[in-house]
Amino acid sequence: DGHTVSGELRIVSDMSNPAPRAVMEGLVADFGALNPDLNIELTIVDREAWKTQIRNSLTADAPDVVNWYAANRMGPYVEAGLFEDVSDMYEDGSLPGLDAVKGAMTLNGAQWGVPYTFYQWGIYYREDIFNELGLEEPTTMEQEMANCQVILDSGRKCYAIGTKFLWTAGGWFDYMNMRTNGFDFHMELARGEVEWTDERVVQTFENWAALIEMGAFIDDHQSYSWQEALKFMTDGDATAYLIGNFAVAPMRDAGLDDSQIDFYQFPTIADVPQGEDAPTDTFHIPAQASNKDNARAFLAYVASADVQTEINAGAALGQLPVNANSGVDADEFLEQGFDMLSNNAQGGVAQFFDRDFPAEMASVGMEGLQEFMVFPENRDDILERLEDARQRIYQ
Amino acid sequence: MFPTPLEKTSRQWQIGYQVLLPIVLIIWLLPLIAVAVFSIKPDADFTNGNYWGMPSSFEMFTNYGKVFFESDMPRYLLNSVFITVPTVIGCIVLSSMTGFALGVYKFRGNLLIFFMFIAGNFVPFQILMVPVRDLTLSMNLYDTKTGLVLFHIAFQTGFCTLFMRNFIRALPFPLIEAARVEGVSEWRIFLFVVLPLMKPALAALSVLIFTFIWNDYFWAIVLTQGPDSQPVTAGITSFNSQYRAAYHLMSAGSIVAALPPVAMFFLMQKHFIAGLTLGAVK
Amino acid sequence: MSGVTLNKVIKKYGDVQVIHGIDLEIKDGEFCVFVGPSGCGKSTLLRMVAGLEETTGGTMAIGDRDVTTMDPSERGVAMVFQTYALYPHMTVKENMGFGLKMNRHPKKEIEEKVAEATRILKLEDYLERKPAALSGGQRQRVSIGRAIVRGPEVFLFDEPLSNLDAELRVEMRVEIARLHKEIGATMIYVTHDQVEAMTLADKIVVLRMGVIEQVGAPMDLYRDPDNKFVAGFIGSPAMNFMDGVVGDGAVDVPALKTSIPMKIAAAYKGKAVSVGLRPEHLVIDPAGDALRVDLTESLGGVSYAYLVSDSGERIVIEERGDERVSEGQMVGLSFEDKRVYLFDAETEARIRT
Amino acid sequence: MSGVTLNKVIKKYGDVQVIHGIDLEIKDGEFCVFVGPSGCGKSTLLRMVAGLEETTGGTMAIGDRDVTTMDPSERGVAMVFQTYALYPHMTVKENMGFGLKMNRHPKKEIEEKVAEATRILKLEDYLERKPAALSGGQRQRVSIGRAIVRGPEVFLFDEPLSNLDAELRVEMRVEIARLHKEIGATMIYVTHDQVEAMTLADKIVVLRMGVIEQVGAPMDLYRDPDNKFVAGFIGSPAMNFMDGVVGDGAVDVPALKTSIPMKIAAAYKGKAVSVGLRPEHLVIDPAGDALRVDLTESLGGVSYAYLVSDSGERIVIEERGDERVSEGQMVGLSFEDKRVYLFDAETEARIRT
Amino acid sequence: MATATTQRSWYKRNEIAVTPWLFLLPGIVMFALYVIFPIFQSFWISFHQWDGLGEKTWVGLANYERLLGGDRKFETSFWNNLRWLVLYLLAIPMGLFISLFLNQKVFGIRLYKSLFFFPFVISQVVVGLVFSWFYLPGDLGLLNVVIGFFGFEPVNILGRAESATYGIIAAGLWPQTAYCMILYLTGLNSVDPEQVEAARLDGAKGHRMLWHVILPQLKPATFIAFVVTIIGALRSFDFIAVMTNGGPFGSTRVLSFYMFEESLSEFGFRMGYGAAIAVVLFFIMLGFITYFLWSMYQDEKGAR
Ligand SMILES: Nc1ncnc2c1ncn2[C@@H]1O[C@H](COP(=O)(O)OP(=O)(O)OP(=O)(O)O)[C@@H](O)[C@H]1O
Ligand SMILES: Nc1ncnc2c1ncn2[C@@H]1O[C@H](COP(=O)(O)OP(=O)(O)OP(=O)(O)O)[C@@H](O)[C@H]1O
Ligand SMILES: [Mg+2]
Ligand SMILES: [Mg+2]
Repeated sequence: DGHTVSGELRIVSDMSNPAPRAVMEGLVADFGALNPDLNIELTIVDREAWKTQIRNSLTADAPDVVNWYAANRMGPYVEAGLFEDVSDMYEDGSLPGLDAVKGAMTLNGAQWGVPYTFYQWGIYYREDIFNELGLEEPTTMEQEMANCQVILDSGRKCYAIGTKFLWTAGGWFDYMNMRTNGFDFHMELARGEVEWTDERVVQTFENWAALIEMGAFIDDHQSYSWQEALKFMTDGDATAYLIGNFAVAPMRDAGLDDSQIDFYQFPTIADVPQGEDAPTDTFHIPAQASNKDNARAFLAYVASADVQTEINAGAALGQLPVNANSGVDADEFLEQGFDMLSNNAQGGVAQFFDRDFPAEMASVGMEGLQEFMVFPENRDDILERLEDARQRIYQ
Repeated sequence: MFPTPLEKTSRQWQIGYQVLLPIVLIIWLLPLIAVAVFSIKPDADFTNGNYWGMPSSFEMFTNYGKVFFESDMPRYLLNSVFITVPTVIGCIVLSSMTGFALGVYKFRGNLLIFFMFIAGNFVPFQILMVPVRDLTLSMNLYDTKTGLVLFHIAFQTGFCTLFMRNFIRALPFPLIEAARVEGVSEWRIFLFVVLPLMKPALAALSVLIFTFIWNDYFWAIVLTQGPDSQPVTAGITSFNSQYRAAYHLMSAGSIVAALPPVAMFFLMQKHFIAGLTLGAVK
Repeated sequence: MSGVTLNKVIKKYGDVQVIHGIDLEIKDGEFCVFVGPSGCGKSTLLRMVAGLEETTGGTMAIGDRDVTTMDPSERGVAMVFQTYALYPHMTVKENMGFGLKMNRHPKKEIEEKVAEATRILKLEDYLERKPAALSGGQRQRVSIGRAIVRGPEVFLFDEPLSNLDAELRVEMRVEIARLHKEIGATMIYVTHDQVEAMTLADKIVVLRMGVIEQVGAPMDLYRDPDNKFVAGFIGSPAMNFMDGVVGDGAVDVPALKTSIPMKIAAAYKGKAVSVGLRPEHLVIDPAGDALRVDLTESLGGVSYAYLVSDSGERIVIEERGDERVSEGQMVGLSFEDKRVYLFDAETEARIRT
Repeated sequence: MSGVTLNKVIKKYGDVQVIHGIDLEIKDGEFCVFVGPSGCGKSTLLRMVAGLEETTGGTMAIGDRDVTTMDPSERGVAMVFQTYALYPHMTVKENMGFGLKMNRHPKKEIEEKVAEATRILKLEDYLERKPAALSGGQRQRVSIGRAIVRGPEVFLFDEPLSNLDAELRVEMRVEIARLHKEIGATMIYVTHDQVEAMTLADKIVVLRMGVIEQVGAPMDLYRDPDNKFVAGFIGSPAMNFMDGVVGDGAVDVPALKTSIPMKIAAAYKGKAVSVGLRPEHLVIDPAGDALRVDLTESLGGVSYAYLVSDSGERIVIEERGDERVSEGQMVGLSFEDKRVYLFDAETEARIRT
Repeated sequence: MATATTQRSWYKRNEIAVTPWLFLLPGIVMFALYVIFPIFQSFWISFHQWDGLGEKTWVGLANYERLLGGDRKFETSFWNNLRWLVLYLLAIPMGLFISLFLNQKVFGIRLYKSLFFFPFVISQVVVGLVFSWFYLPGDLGLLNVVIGFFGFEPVNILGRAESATYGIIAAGLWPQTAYCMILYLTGLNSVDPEQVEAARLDGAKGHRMLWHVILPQLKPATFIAFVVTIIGALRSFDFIAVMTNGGPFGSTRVLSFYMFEESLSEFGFRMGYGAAIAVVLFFIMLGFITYFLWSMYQDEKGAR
């Protein structure tokens, strides 16, 4: 873009899984090629570890660009004044095509970063096994459960999941709750406006318990990370996986081709406006960064339509671009996802359990959810605990 | 000697013992052996469910090559070296001085200061975590190897002082008196009489501290982040999330991370064990 | 010029007083030996002279200099320790030269002095060895060499031979005597070995519980002890003591069923005394029957007989020659009257006649 | 009934043989002492009797029982160690009763036996103390008590007194002698202390390099040694040896500038011999001039003079009485001819005349 | 000559009194800065509410009230800590047992001893990883393969709340046992051989010899083993972080881990509350520290 920048640029990225890592490294290489005088230092840290490290990183010897997540999850750092206000970029037109996602980046009336990708959640399944058993993609929970029974009878499990790091259980809860009580109710719960012991929440858990009790989920999921649990799907021991689109790349890596995997939207339960999870990942400039101009240039570059198209392509991140002017790659999952989010999420788009709920609530909550998935009979006890936490945290 | 020396026992037990020994060893090291075998297996063995059988092919070079050339492990290893070596030197210097002061001189408060070092060494270090992290931040040393080194030196000084002081105590005191009668100044007594005699203690302590610091994980994640300054113990966790479920690579990585202290142990075994038993405590 | 003078010297550890005001004059070139039972304060006194222990009270001079508060290194003393205290990481040569080197003497001077000491002690062959490669006697010799090199006015020895075995001890004892003759410096020597004290000393200082009991030349102490303690302490086997009562111009000794004619001041008449007789001055009188032979021990040329009186008092005698008593036999004793020592039973002081 | 009989006993450590076929008969109730230079195999032999070392060859009997391959605890022996080997965590009482307790004797019996041993050794006041709170002599007494309690047929002692200081050593020596008299058991005792060997033993066994040099009663060894080694080993100070040549009915001793008339088998004529004379049998002849007095040491009742001959041979003499030679003086020696021992210079065997 | 004393410099005159303090200075400064002060700072922080960034808010004892007034995570952690303390002590008899087994002089025994000691040298992180693979559920984990060989059903040690903590403790026992083993091996080396012989003459054999004669002599080794094991048990952070991250359902938390979680983890940064946990842990440890110092003091009194 016409003018280049020079000097230093230090980036800390959490894109540590193999595919994202390659994308990030490519991104830096390309940006560096455009700005030959710029000295870019890229550090990639473990994605899980980054969640605990970002706070330190922002306060001590802050880099110029960091990765994080949209929505509530930005809260603590915005409140603490650790993120740079980048509203100017949205105003001065250096971020064309981002108007639609501006909302997810807004807190306290200002914008605090730029998104670079988002991705749909939904049920990824083994198309070949469905065909073998003569199953169709279900649209309602009744169908889903009927399918599941057939699968179970064939000696397989319905769903792979790995809850060792807890958050995958949050995905199931998001969907069960949004399908049972609707998007708005889910958000009320996230904002602490509803008691966890509320009848409606209990209903969500009951619906979920039905699946658990029929043995739909793989055993010992509390011992696996989501990656480790993928093995059950690739081995054919489980037929489906409620997960984000980022899982497609490792599935392909594990040797499944597109004729073996497919995707459908989470089935309906009650007649409520459906919401979808579509977490947005972002770039931010720490308030204490020393090369903010260079950082702004990088943010603008990352958000630009072409770059968005490129990095979200099926061969790269395999996710959805945030820029309205970008093209969605001709990938069956991206196309289906894009279509689902554009046309079939009447209720609204949620970020994800751990991004919509405040940090401490999310932490207590996900631990409860994990326990529930193993011991559904502990439901009341768990809910009481969550309610206690809610009362303390939101006060 | 107890139990009864083998040569004085029955023939059957002698043979039985010789047979039993390797068997027990293998059982004892089973988890490690498994990991070693993992680390030379090909990827395919894991996808095919051949977890515990013989490796279908030996992929030592591929696996370890990946660790060394396609990951941050070499950087982490190097960090560990740059953290461990200065710490060992610092600890030795500080504690041979404190140990000398506490071991040789009688003065009011001697025992009190000595006990302070010991007590400090035994506190659950979690209680130090937040203040030390703040201190490090405020000195602009957060996420630097220096910050980690300084803390390690300070904390290990407690243990090292205990060790050195007890060692110096056991030296024959007339040596120091002889030097005093000869008109040698206290500094020179330290440098020329005591320090040379402490060589075994220095060696033992170096090896011991090397292992402790190399294996430290807690402080590494409290005071550092990222491959710029984190040591290999922390590095291995991020290496593992990079290769999640790729057991052959994780195993190779773990073995690489564990190797230096193990090598140290085998080379300096005598000193290491002397250190453990002399200094008595971690 | 470099005698040692102690003047009312006192030492306290906290509240415990271990040296109770000692006055002592050691002449230049004298060989002075401190003896006394364990814990009597020999080492403490020596270490105070060395400056390794502070002096609580009194003063101390070496030659003309008051050294009471001086540092050890300034006193012009050298000390030889019981455990040798050689620096194990240095060679014999380095050990001997260390003090001079630390005090920045020129290399040449060090070399010369070490060579001189080496010659005196015949250590030429061991100069490059470490102490670990030396025998006990050689080590002790090196530690003496280290003292010599400093050319001190006063040598201090704290039981230097007690870590050696019997044979070596004899050898080193002779060596130290020779050394003293050769360099003629003042020497203070602590021991609890009878033989060392008797053979080495010009002057023996007998200490008990931080107090001097007697000072004198070895044979003077042997022949003319001031009190029962010294009499019993010097001489081996120890002097026999028997209860006695002063009678008319004689002392009755019930144990011997005899009475020893003696001129004693009238004031003592009727008083209880302790009668001392050395084993080597007693001769068996086969005709007597006062004592029963309880046990005999023959060492070849000499044998000891342990006798018991009717009243249960035990007496040791030394026998030479080929005729010896046998156990169970009843015997009497004969001795020259001039060999008898008398001590006040209460104060233990010698009653000179 | 409980003598000890060794029959061609051999001990090898790997390829190194340290005991070379020993035959020995120790009678019931006898006190037998093993002496010999360090490393000669005394301890090894004793420990073989105890069963603590295996016997490589030969057999060993206690009383009538062949014990060669028996366990230590079955042999009916008890051992007293140099380092006492008391169990530091048990009281004196527990230490003494431990062996019986291990062999499941009834409590009452243990109590009685401990009480008996306590009485014999006068340990009543220390029964509840731990070893750390005892003096060296008391510890040794406890360890003897522990042996007594077991009522063994044979007591074994391995240098039991060498960790004690001189005074205590004498005291404990007498104690052991008394004990032997009182309980009358067979005892085997290892020492390298002359005095202990001479005074305690009924029978002394002199060992050298794993071989018996001579066996006999103490005074027999002193008076009638079989060879130069035994002659030099028994007696203190050691026998003087001078070179001599057998002449006509006499032996020429150049060092003494004299010739000793003697009846010797003709076969020896012209042969080199070693002439032995004990220090206590030599008397100064002030008229002579064969020897120079190099050094004298006076210990009170006795003094030693170290003489040197023209040819450099050194001779020690013992002087009694009040007249003593002084250093530097030239003297001669006189002695009774019957006090002279002759040894073959080559084989070192005694030449009896 | 008499004036010589007064001419000496102040330092020279007071050399022996001053030198120790000069030697101690750097060590004490470092130690005070990084260890002693922080302990008090933690006490201070525990009376506040603080997110580690902004201002601290004084809340008095509120953190402690919440902690001790029914915080279920705290209760779990506390009981787990007790489990660690008690079960970790098993390392001592196990170490003793192995050391007795290895205390022989046969060919290659030195190598055997060092191989047995191996686990202690390896970082706890690696040991944790190795064991979490060892425990993998289904037929993935070696443990299940082995017990399957004996006909048992596969178990999921780390996945069950009832067994996870024990699984981690077992992993921890592995290196700790090795440690105790070495301590006992050196202890056995210094057992007075004459005492053993005396006992043999006294007819003590086997376990009776062990109990009555050997063990009492191993008391110093046992004491050290006890101290290091207790400290190890209370510091058990690495294993938990690596093996279960506190799960499943928070059942493997211990105080040190909980403290870290509250203070510095992803959803944490409640420094005050974390500090309060650390203070409680400190007080538990204080008991042991006091005991240790006390027994050291007893030793010191006897020494010079
Ligand atoms: N540092 C000290 N503190 C307190 N008392 C001490 C100290 N050093 C020595 N003593 C006491 O002073 C007394 C004299 O001790 P010293 O060592 O001089 O005796 P000694 O005559 O050398 O005995 P030994 O022959 O056993 O060496 C003893 O009673 C001893 O207990
Ligand atoms: N375990 C062993 N292995 C090899 N050689 C040994 C062993 N024990 C003893 N010896 C050798 O056996 C010989 C006799 O040893 P022993 O201990 O019986 O001597 P000793 O007469 O008791 O000597 P000391 O008077 O020094 O105690 C010595 O040469 C010694 O080196
Ligand atoms: Mg002394
Ligand atoms: Mg021996």
